[in-house]
Amino acid sequence: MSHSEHSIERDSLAYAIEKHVEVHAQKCYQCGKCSAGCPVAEEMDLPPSLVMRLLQTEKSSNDDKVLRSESIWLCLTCEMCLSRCPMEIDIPSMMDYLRQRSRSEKKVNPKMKNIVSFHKAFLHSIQYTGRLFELGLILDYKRQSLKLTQDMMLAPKMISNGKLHFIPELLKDMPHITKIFKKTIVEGGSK
Amino acid sequence: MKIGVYPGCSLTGSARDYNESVFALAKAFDIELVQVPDWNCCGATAAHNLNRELSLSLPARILATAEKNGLDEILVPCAACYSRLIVTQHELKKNPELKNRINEIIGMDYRGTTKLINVIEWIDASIIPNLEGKITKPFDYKVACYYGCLMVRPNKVLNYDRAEDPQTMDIVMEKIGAHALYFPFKTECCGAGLSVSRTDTVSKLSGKIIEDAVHRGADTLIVACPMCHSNLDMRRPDINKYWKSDFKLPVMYVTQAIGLAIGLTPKEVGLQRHFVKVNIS
Amino acid sequence: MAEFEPKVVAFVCNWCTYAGADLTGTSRIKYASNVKIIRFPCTGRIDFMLLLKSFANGADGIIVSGCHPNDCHYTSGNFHAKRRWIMFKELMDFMGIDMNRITFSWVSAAEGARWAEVVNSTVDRIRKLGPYVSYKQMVNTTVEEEVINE
Amino acid sequence: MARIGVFVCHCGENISATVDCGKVAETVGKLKHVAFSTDYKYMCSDPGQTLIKDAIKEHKLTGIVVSACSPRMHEPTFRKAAAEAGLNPFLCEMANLREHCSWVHEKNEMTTDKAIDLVRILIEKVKINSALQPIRVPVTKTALVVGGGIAGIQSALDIANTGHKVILVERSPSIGGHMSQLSETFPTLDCSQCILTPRMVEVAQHPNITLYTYAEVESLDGFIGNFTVKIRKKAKSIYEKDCTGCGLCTTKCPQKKIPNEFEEGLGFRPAIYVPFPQAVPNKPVIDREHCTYYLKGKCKVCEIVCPTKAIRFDQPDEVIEVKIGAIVIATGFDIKRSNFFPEYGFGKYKDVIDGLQFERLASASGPTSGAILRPSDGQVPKNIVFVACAGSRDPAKGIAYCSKICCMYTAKHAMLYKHKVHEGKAHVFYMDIRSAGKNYDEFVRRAIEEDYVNYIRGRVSTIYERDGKLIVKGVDTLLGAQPVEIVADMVVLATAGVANPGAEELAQKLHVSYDSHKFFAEAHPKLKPVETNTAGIFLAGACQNPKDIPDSVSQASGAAVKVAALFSQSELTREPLVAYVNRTSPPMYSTCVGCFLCQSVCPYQAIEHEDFKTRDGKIIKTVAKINEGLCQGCGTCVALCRSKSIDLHGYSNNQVYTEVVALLNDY
Amino acid sequence: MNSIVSRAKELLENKSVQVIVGFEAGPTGKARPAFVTYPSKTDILIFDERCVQNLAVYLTKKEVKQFGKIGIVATLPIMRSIMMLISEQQVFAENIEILGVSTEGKYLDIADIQVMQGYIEKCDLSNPSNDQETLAMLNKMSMQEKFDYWQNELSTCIKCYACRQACPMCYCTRCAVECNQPQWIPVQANTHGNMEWHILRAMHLAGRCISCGECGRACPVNIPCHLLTMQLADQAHKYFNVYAGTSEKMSSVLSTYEPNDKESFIL
Repeated sequence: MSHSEHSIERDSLAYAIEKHVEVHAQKCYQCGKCSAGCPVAEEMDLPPSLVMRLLQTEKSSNDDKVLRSESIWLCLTCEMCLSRCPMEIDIPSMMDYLRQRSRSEKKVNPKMKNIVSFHKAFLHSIQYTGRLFELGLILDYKRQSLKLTQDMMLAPKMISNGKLHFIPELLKDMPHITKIFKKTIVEGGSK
Repeated sequence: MKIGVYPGCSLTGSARDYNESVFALAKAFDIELVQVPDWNCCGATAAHNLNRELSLSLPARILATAEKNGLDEILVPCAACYSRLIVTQHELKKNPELKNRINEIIGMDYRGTTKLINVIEWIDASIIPNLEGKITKPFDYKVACYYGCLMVRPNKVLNYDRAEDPQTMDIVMEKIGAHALYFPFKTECCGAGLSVSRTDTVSKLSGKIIEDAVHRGADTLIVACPMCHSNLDMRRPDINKYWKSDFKLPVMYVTQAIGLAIGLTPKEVGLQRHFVKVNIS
Repeated sequence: MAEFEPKVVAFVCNWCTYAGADLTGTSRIKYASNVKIIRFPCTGRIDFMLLLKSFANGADGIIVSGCHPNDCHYTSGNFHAKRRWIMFKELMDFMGIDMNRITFSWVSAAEGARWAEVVNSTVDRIRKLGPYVSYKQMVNTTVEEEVINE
Repeated sequence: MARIGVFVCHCGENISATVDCGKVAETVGKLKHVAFSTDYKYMCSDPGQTLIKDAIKEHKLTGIVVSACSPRMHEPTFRKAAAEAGLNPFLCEMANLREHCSWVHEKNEMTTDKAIDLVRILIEKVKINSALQPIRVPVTKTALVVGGGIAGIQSALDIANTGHKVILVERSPSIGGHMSQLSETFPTLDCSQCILTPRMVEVAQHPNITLYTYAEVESLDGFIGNFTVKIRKKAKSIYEKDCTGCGLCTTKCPQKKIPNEFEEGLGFRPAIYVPFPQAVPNKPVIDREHCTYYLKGKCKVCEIVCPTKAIRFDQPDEVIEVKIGAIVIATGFDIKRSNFFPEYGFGKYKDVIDGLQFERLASASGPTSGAILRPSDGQVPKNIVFVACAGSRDPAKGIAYCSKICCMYTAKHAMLYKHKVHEGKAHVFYMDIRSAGKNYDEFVRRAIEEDYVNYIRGRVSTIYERDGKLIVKGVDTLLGAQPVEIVADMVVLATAGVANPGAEELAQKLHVSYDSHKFFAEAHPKLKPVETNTAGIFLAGACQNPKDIPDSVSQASGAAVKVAALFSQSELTREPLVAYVNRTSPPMYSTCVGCFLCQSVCPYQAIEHEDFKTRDGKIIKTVAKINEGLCQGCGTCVALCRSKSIDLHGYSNNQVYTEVVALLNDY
Repeated sequence: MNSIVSRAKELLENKSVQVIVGFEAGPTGKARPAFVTYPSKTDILIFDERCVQNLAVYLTKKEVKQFGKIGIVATLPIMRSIMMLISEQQVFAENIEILGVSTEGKYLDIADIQVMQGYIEKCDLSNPSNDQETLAMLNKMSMQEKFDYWQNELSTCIKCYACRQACPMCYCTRCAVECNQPQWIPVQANTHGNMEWHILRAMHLAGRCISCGECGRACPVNIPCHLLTMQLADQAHKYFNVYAGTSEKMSSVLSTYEPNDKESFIL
């Protein structure tokens, strides 16, 4: 049970984060160690400590800023922030949640669509073959992201080095995987 | 000696070299690796980015299958898969209700009894103690051991080596005759999660790692993760383009280095599959 | 019939309220003589059963008083007492026992005038409420039951 | 059979003006068990007291109720009178007819009736009072001061100057503590040793102070005024009376490469050594862990060169036992050291140092004679980074508190650096600047405005080494969390101030409480900051929490006054109004069931576990037990105890219950 | 269900515990407590909706403790009772193995006390919903109505102390009612004395009651005495934001305090 139940804005993003992934935004005292160590902080529109600060305000305009940010998609989940955070705030788990929220509220930053496309293509691949079919993934991603020429240089060499299959390996019990996807993604409604 | 193994998707595709070296090493040390039957993908970054339950269900199916087939211990050479599997074990142990929910999704009885070991743990336990007399060509090179993110973080869950300046891989390399360099980029991220979708970012991050290793005079980078390997090796043209340089530093799997040291041929450990030529034999 | 004179017991701590009541005296501030004080070392020592026993023995009202929070001579006795009273009050409310008949207060050693106020307002209130008939009836029926049983 | 006497006082007219004292005396005189009842003008006067004493003797009274003023006023008077007449003083109770009755009510029948009730309540109570013996304690007027840093020195001198004996015990070979290591002190930048050394010498020469250096407290027994302490005087391997402190041995010792503790590892010392030139006493000790003779069985160079033959290789440790009356704990603090910060490479990179190491570098008497030089290559650092809050305010590293002194000493360090390396650049990574204190904030502003120290608000994520430089990866949170990378020559970490190693063990030996960080705990955070929860033991300085010099000295003087006040009397008397846990016959031993919720309400840690065991040592039952020396008698445990196994002398369950019944029922 | 049996068997077989406290089907079709000491007998263990008793009461009983280490089938209220007993030093975590059962009646793999704590924290710890309704109804009554209600209910109490015997938190070897100096509670069963007893009991459980309702079920004359302790459990949460039995380290509501505890009735 959260100790802040009494005073936190119920419809704030910070409240939702606390409820779903048990990350307490007010714990952050803005030392910035996460931003200092984050490998992609320079590329982010909102470095992690700034995301924390925006959440602390519990203002819907700031929550919106976070959900529409590029940062949440640039986060690599490398866990450097968590491993060095003096308050042990689980920023990576929070980022997972923010990404899911950003998608369900249709607030994904347009510039980040291809990152989402890649993740979706990845899951597609597993959904239909049970394992990652790398060639299929690349083709599917290109179709979704319209980045038709990217990695064209890579594929031939991968094939010649024996690193790319042409035919996906199928699981014997594919219905099982289908069922798992049905129960999580389809019924969970976050597709 | 018999032990379970979960190769994961990469090892059957873009990281076949890693797979070959793991199996070659196992064979050389009389270890039978038994694959988890009909294993599926662990879901990797994509799953936990998009759907939490899916990100736990996929690994849970693998683990439940292992349990059903009596595999008490499984080696997971891919650091990314290892991380997903062990995080799943941790989450489900912590929360029995979630465990019930996941069991319902996968329709199996996952109990969480399988012991997961990463490749370094495996080498430590099964290879190093039997190394005596086996080394025919000491690996006399200056190496920069690159652990990446997933071998050491989250430290509290993995409980393996220390989060800052880990040492286990360095010690293994020293055992086969290498000189492990001081290397501060050991646990910096290579950018794996954005490998395909943000090539520029990856080139920048991976480039930093290579640049520092080169600067410190390394003959090769040593890795234990196919994600790291593909970024540092396959993405080399992008990296060189981004950095306006021509880094030729090879990137080897720890298993390949040990393989060479005990006299396996470069081909037996899959070195010919690398993008960046390995001038080490 | 004479006017109803409430019987009120006061349970007070030695260091604050007892001393505060002494100051009321030294300051010659007058208050109703219905209240009689029983001295305790600390409000933490006051057993909730004593409040029940007061009603059972015919009290119409009760005052419980001690040091203000953070001023306890023993650092924390009044904090423990506060929690005990919160729970006790909720239980009494739930069982229909009249909590308007109990005054809980903090009166410091410097608050002589305040003690007189606390006493007077309590006595006035109890006077308006009248004798605690329903509780007394319960106790009396009990006595009767016993007489019959014997 | 109780025989109670009641004495109603008129207090001149203070009571009798509104209360009919005669009627009160007469009415209660008729009550059961009241053997004697009277009223009198002034009970507290000599004749009044004589009246009481005579009545006690004449009527063989078993208890008395003096009905007069507030017990807070005259209870001691009448209890003393009772005692003089041979009646246990705790069989005397007072009814407060003045403050609680005559002064606050009008003259009428109700007021007199109330007076009668007030007396009746106490008659009923006193009937069941028990005869209690006051707890009397003589006071040994010698104080023990543990720790010879600035706080211990100040306390010892202050106590000694009031004319009382002091034993000062210091663990290391010299007094002086951390203050003797410091270069200059904020906010005045005066030389630390210059102001400290005279005090150290004064301690050594004071006739009332016995100084034991290289000594530790072994154990403590007893209670306030009556402690017995065992002190282990570690073998110095020197016969001090013969040693002249010439120092010849220290120059000839072949062991020269032992890291010097005083120099924080930045210099070396021999195995026979004086920690620093101004040490008190200025006589060497042999460090047996490093001495060649103790390690290999031969050498004895020091013995050969000693002109007075003062070396004693076979000297044993000596344990002495001393009786003392009060203790001042002044064991000081420590700072976090190597391996605490793997991400900062601390302990691995030679040029990442801590604050005390920087003090030694900046000190004129230090290893570099006051020049700021890199430990790795002796070069002058051109670019230096100071990291504040290195470990402080960092719950992940187990330290949630602010170390209080770092903001100030970091500003001082940056200033000292700029004063010595004019062309150098100094950066400070900080989270907040906490500079509350006289002339403190002005000092920090000076560093920024006049010495151009670059303050950056943000923490450092990591430090790594490349080409002999230290790459500091930090952030500027005031620029929207922009990453900042500084290529530095040297990094100084203001590591967290922590409790001294061994503080916990010492606290346990002395039976005082300590907090979760092993700092000693004060009895009350505001009103008893110098006292511990154990009577007779006081705190001074940074053993309580990190403190700067002015705070340490103030508290040390405060503690000294507490000791002096205690020593101003020859005997302490304590009222025996303490709690107790009942005991019954085996196999029950007590009705206490051992839930120990009482332990959690007790503010004085007075509740202990008592195990009842079988002959072969198996525990049958564990129950609560009250330590009478610590219990202050608040009775919170009594009211909490569900099985009614705890009771309180003077306010027992039976007594208070009886009072309620007496008050509400007619007579 | 099978998991309870297999886990129980496993624990007894590898001698991790000496006795399993669980449920078995009784001859009349009701569930009753079972004390299984042989692996072969674990088949009698059941768990279904009939199994509502708070088995934790046996953990402090000499007769059960003498077996050695105990495995116990634990639903949420039982887990919370265990937490309370550990925090009050009546049971030691190392002497106990938990065979968890979720609120849906499913087996829960509880590896240790920390896991149990994690589970408890995630559960709804408020009073059972039917009791909540009754409480709400009573709370709506006027003071006199409440007084009459309880006077009426308590007049039937025969002071058999079944409520006390059934409660895992009432483990005192001597109860306050047995104390006669002073005689806090009259010996006889009469309305006023009965009321004093039930107030005493409720206050002694204030902040310690884990809302299992066992006292009410145990009462032979059907006094809803569990409502008294449940009301206080509710209030303890309202005022102090704590539920009893959520941590092995917690001290009960009445033995701790926060300087900023809020109330509105103290002048």
